[in-house]
Amino acid sequence: MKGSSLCVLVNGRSTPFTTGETVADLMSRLGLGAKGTAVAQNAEVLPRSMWHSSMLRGDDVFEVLAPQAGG
Amino acid sequence: MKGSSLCVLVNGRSTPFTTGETVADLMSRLGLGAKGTAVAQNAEVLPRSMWHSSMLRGDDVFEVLAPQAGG
Amino acid sequence: MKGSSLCVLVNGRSTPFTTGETVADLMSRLGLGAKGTAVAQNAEVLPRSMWHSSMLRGDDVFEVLAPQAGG
Amino acid sequence: MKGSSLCVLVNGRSTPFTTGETVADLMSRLGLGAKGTAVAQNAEVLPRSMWHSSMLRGDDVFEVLAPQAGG
Amino acid sequence: MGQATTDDDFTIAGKSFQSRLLLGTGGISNLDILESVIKVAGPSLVTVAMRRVSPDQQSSFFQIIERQNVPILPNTAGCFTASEAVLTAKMAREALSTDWIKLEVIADEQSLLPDPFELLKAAEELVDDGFRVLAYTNDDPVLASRLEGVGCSAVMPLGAPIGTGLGILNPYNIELIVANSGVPVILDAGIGTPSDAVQALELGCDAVLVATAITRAQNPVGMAEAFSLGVRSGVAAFRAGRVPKLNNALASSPMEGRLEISHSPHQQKS
Amino acid sequence: MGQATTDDDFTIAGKSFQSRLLLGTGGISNLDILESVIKVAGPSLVTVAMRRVSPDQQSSFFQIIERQNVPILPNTAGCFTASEAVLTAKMAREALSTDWIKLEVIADEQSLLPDPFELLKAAEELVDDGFRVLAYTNDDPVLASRLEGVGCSAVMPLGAPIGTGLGILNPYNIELIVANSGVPVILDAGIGTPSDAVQALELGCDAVLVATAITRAQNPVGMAEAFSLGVRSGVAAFRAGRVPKLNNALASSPMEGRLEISHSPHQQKS
Amino acid sequence: MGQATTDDDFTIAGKSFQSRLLLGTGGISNLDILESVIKVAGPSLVTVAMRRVSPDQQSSFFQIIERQNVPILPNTAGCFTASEAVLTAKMAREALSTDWIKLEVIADEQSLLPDPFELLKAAEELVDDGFRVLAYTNDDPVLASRLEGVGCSAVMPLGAPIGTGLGILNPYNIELIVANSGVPVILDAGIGTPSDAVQALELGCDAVLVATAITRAQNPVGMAEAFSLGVRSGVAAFRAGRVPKLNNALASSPMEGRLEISHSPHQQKS
Amino acid sequence: MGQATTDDDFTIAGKSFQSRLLLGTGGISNLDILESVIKVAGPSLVTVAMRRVSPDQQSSFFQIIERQNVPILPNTAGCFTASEAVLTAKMAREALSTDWIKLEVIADEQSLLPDPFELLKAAEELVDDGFRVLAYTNDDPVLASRLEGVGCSAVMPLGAPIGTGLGILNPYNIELIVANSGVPVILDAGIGTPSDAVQALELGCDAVLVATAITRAQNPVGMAEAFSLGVRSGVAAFRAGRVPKLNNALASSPMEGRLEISHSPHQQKS
Repeated sequence: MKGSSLCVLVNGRSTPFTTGETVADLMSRLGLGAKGTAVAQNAEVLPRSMWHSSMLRGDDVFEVLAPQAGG
Repeated sequence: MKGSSLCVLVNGRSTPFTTGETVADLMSRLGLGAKGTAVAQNAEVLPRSMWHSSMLRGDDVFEVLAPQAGG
Repeated sequence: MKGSSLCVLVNGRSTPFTTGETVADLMSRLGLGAKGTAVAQNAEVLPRSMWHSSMLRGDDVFEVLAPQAGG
Repeated sequence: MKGSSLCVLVNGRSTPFTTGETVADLMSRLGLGAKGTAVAQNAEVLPRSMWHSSMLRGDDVFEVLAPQAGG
Repeated sequence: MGQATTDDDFTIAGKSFQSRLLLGTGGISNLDILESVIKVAGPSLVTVAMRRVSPDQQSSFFQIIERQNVPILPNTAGCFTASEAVLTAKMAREALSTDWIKLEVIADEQSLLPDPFELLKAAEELVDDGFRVLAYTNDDPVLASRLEGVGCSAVMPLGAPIGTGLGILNPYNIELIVANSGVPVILDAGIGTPSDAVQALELGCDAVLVATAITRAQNPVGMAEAFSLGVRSGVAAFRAGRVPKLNNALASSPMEGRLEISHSPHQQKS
Repeated sequence: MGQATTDDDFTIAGKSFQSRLLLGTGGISNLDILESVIKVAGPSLVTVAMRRVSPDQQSSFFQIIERQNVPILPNTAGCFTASEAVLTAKMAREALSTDWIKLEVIADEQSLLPDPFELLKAAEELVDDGFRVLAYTNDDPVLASRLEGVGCSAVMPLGAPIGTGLGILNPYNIELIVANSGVPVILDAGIGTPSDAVQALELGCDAVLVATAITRAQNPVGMAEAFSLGVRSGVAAFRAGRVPKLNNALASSPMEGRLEISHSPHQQKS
Repeated sequence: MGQATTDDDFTIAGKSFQSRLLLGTGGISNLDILESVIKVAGPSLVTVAMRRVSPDQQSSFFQIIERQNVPILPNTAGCFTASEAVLTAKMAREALSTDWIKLEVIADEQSLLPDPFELLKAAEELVDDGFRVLAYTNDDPVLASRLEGVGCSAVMPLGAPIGTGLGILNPYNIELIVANSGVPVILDAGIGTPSDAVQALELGCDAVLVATAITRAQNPVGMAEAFSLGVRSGVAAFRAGRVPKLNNALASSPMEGRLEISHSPHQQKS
Repeated sequence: MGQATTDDDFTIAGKSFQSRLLLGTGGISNLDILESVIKVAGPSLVTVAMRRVSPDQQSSFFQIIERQNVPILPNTAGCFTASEAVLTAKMAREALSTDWIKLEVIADEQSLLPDPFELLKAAEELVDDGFRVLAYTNDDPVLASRLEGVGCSAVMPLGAPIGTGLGILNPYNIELIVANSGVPVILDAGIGTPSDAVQALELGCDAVLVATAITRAQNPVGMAEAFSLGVRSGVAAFRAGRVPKLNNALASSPMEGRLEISHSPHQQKS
């Protein structure tokens, strides 16, 4: 597999990524990750402290949530 | 006053009458007076038995009522 | 009639009085008449300003009312 | 073990029985078993058709139920 | 209850009636349906309004009503004053040969609520003139008592304003009226559905008057049957004496003698 | 409504019933009265509880029930766990030769409220074992839907806790259950008086189960008749389609054609 | 609403008031508590009854009331006829130097319900004599309208009979009274707990009169505070405009943007 | 009451709160208004939903919430399964550094009613994982008890479905939940107007959660104030102990000492 062909799913949308990219890179690239944001990678919470050390893998599924008015 | 100029009010409508006409004549002429009908002459009930003997007078006010669906 | 035989009714109780006694005298004698008290003589209000000039008459009926907890 | 020392529990009451006694014998002896009666042996329904062939065993627990006013 | 009765009958002004349903005829879309409704409802009385006649319309409605052999109860619907109501009542007496009148004197065309003052005045005059007055009233126990005091033969408190179908807005007042009344209490106006009528009778009312809830139902004849059954249910329920309301649950099956599950040692061994 | 019906009949698990009344037999003071109650009530089903027998008591109740020729619906009243309820159901099947069961699994002896968890578990097991399960449930629309989902033949939501006679505490939920149900909805528990039963059917329930309100009434036989009439009223009302509730009054007598009082000049001269 | 207001104030007979709470002083067990109750409640008006004095009792109650600096509203409680009420009102005016009167004419000692006929008659006489009449009335919109018609400065419909604490038995009628009234509407009688008072104001009443619910509460001073807060809540709620009642649920959290759980292929491999 | 408290405070999971109002933030039309609403309402907790972010929207809402210095209570609104709810809760913990969660697991998008089965499962998992679970539940006392049993820190029964504003449909059940609960009871959902909130507290609930009734009111800020006053009123009322409801009237003015009208002989002579 070449890096250019790899994608991850972020909040239901497919996004290509480059091999070696971390979750922190991804968040930064997408303009996400402000305070109050949480990330789940493949249905497991990924603490912000691990964003820098977590490499993206093809077909990874990310949910990026933040508080909104509700309830 | 000539008889031809005289009118009575029947259920709010002005109706001319001829001198000497009775309430019975009036009812008959107007096609009213079926069973179940009551007549008030000047706000007093006029029993059916007196229709024949009651002469119309100018400006008499008649109410002619009968039962209708209601209540 | 002697004065000693005369009575008035005060709040339903018969009270003897002396001829020449005024309503003011009566109130004073009975220990009534504090502020907030009203007097009716024979079912008519007697203003406090008239207590001094109103003579008692035999069989006068007085109601003496004041505010109480209520309502 | 002697037969005389053996007991079963019927509707919560301990009842001695003789070796070789069947459920049908037990019901008959206790005056139970009228139409509309069901038996559970050790928490399993025992159909009436098997009462004759089912031997009592020590410590068997029987529930004998019938319809009553209720519900 | 408003008055002592024997069996299923109840009595107004000395006349005995079997059905606890009085039928108002207003609001029906067609006279054939009305005929079927009356047959199915089997009311004790059928109310009619008195209105000005014109030659064409005068006969059919009255003929239908007459051939049902149900006593007719004329009303004074639409009257705003005692004098209008009294004259209407007298004309109804002349027209229908009955001295029974459902007295209705309303305060305004919007609320259609009774005017207590004109109502009481009219009631007094009509009683004095020999009428049997069944007075349509609000749910005020004091007014009901005054109406009885001037000689009304029955009081007809409303459950809710005419035609609303809101049911009995204030059951407390209806109960109070029933408790204090020496004449029959007939719940009138506001009934929307048979359960309202059943409730009225359970509260001790002697009868109910239903118009709109039947005549404007999707299926008036079917609804007439529902009310006919309902009033029989309600009066039977009142007589049979309901259970008290309890705040805590009470088992209807015995809690004793329930089975206990004890798994046998034989099974446990296996 | 829970299911399509023809005429007055309704259907549970493919079996057609005419009366919308199911009768619970608990709470009756004496068996002779019970016999009369059943005759007068004419229920579609009669529920019984399963209890430990002793030699003396075992026969009379069952004989009375049997000779009424009314289908018997055993219940699992008093069971606190799925396993107790399942065993009770199986013993009832053996005793009464019926695979119909009114499933009742309660959470505690004070409230007698259903335990949603044990109830659903028991329902699932019994359906798998071939039972026709009529599940006594609270008024939660979600639980009713789950019970239908596991194959119950009917859901029996409560109006109020057993034996309270408080009526239908939450009509909103009952309407929601009816709207979403593909199986018959039978209102069970809480009914205190016939108007409650009529209301249940007007809300679209297919039937009602009544025990305490009849058996503990001052006159149980009279009350049985009241309920029998009431359920007929309620189902007829539901079919006939009630009038809408309106916020404003609507005259039932025409406002046109009312008389007008005009005193004549002749009178005024005098 | 009964009348146009600015800010939190409302106006009776041209006089502006801030608190929506009127306090009745009856039922209190001891006068020290009453003093604290008045301080905490902060009412716009305090009602007093007029009763026969004897030498010992005459002073303390009045002194306490006077030193609160709250306007006193005498009532005619316990009067059964117009003439009793009129004389009582005149004596109150003499005693307290106020032409304001809460007019109460009751029909009987059991129900304590207003007598519409004597009430209206007394109202008319007192208005003619220069009084500011605040009329205690039942919940009949027609009577309320007549009282306004003869010049009453406010109408005071009951929620339920005096002292029952049953709340507002017929909110429909109270709404109708409010909708039609050109003078302030003050809910009087029947209030049992602060939520009843809040409801009255939400229905559009201008104020509430509370006596028993405070004076006979377990802790009258604490309850006075609860009502004081409650009326502020109610008037704020009325002004802020409540949400409509909906029959169907409406999400308060957005249904869009919810997470979706998709387990990754990596996990599935393991 | 759900739990012992001192003064006005109440305690959830060992943390003390002063205001009995919890605020839901959904339904607000604009964030400036939200800020004012929070200031005026003074809630103990403010709920937020967790939703997928996009670059543009992510900051403003959270910033506003954060600068209010009110503890945030994230919810799992919109989750249909335990696993969705558990993951949402964990992400909320990560995002907001709180282990408090308002657990919401609904059965379907129409009714928004809780799913008892998934709810209990999620509650158990989250409690095991160290969360403080405040569980949104229906009004079934049994389910409330089970939720407490698995370690929930509070139960949040609904008054009526979310967003309906129908108030407390079944006060009986709420009272039963309160009577049996060892953890705080917070009425959630269905509240339409402050009198509903006052009633909840009078029934013994420890607090209420309000969203729609404030955020969608005609004037949200004004309504926030109304609720803020209302909850203070309600808790004070509960503590002060309301008067009992009586079926018969009870005079609040003394019936003794009333005046008697006796016309004097002097007048009669004239």
